[in-house]
Amino acid sequence: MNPLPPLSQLIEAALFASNRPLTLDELEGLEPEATPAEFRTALDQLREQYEFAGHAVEIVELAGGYQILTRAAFAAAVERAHAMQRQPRLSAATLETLATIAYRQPVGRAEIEEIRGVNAGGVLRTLQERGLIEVVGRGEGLGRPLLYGTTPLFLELLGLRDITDLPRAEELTIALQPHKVEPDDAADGALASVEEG
Amino acid sequence: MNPLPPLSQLIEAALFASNRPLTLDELEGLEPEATPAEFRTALDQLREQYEFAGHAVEIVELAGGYQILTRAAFAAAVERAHAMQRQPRLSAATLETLATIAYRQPVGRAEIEEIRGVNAGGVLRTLQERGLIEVVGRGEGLGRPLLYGTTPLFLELLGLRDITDLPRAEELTIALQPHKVEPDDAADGALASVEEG
Amino acid sequence: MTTSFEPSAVEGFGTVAGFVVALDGFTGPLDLLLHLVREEQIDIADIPIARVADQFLAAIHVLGLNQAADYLEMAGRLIRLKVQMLMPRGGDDDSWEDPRAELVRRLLEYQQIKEIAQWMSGQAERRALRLARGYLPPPPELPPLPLTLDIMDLLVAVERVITNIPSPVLHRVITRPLDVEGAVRRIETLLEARGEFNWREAFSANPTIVEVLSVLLALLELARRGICRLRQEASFGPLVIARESASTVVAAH
Repeated sequence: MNPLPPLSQLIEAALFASNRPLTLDELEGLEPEATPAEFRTALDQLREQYEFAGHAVEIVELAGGYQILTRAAFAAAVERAHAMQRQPRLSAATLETLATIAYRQPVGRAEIEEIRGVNAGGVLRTLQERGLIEVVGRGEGLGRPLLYGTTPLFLELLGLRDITDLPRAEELTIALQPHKVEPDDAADGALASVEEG
Repeated sequence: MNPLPPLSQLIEAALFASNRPLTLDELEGLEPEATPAEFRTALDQLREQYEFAGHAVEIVELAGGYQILTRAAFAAAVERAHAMQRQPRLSAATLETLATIAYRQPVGRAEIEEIRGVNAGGVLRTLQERGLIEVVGRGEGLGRPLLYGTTPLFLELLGLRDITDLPRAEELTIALQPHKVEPDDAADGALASVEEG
Repeated sequence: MTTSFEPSAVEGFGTVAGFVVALDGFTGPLDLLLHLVREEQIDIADIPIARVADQFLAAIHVLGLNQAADYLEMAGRLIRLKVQMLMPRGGDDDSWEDPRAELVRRLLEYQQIKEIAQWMSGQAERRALRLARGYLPPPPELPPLPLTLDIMDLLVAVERVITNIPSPVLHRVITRPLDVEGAVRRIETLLEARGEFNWREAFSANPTIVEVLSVLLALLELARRGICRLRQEASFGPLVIARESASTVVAAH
């Protein structure tokens, strides 16, 4: 295998210095002379180098960008050596709220609360402060409620390239049925048919 | 060059994921079966691999341990990566605190925390460092708390002439208050409201 | 790591809503309801409302959730449904709208969310096995990037804050200013009239703590000024308040 070409070296240095994925756009700033195609080739060369030389790290496409991560097989040993700390797991309530937002985005607080049957204020705040969701717009209707959507960090957390990596509705045991919730009359049960959609 | 042996892979994964140099002792925790001599050999193999394949990173002995660092020649690329990661936008938490101060100024930390329901220390510092808020006086009462207000830079960024140009100032200033506790026993007369900030 | 979460101060705030999750493993009334339906192996489209409603009420009582608003609201819905199911259907069966339909729809929808949440949890676990770069070199000293800030961001933030203003906690201390002045006047009147009296007589029949404290402070203040003398006949015995003559001011200290 040939030594890494300069552009691959630059990319490696930048990816090593980052703890989040860098997009191709961002990487292109490293060398204004090089074309996007050259960058792609350089990235491939780096990827192949890691693979052929049997490195413990690899280049992963994540949240619309590229990041160097260790291969999953080494996590246990690294953890055993106390070289890293495990992240706290997300609570069930947090995951359910994230799931609701991921599939319904853009979605307002009233609809999230209707779907989960509980007050969502605290969880929404936590998710926002953690940078996993953000306000993406405002809804119609009374008070023009804030609408939430997921962020790139959400994709990173789950290791997804983009939002289409989420299982599609048809793949779920029960298909998702989009419907509109009127914030107020939901409680009094305007009866909706289960068959619709 | 041969592919990296398993012990070198383990070392690479651990050094990559660790946020500090790891001592030989710590590295030995990765594989209890291996001897210190074997670890030293594995480390050398990793070092050589980086060198011969022309990687942008190298293994450095530091503070009694080992660490993977970017070679000095790529400092510029590292700086660029850093610049890419610096968020020109304020986080949701920071923005919320800034908004609270903008509409409630002059306002002390206690009131901000009461309104937002979370500790504000770190965010206040960030906002001060970014030149968006400043101490504008001291409040009455216990400890004469520092009061914060927005700076001319804040107005400049928003393109406002002065603070009264903030949209919906009156309405939002009133809405932006901690919920008051209703006195539970109105009959006993001696109760005063918690109001007046 | 990329996804490392700083333990945020929000956690403490979140526990108000989150205690439900932590204490009993149910994330909300729908979760509990789904659990009951599954446990009984009931057809979700044909829930025996009367039975499930009773079980739900019993469960929230046992779990101590009968104070939680979200659970109470669901309990209310179930009871209403139970009543609706008992009402005569009237007319032909075809036009009858099953009052349970909305609940069934919500349960199915919630079941999906749980399924997705579970998938996401597994995905996050798999992702967590892949470690990102742990060491990041200290950032270079660069002039700060020009900040982008616009008025829409700010307005959205304000309204988010307003929506999320926490409700006051139950044990919040309510400022009830002591009325020392009033107590002083009352005691002075008593001293004028009686010369000596038991301290219990200085307050109303059912005094509040605030009132007791006010009187106590007033007494200490009057004693300091040499206007009255405080005497206690026995330890823990009642306090006797006596008028002080101007000549013995010093002794009052």
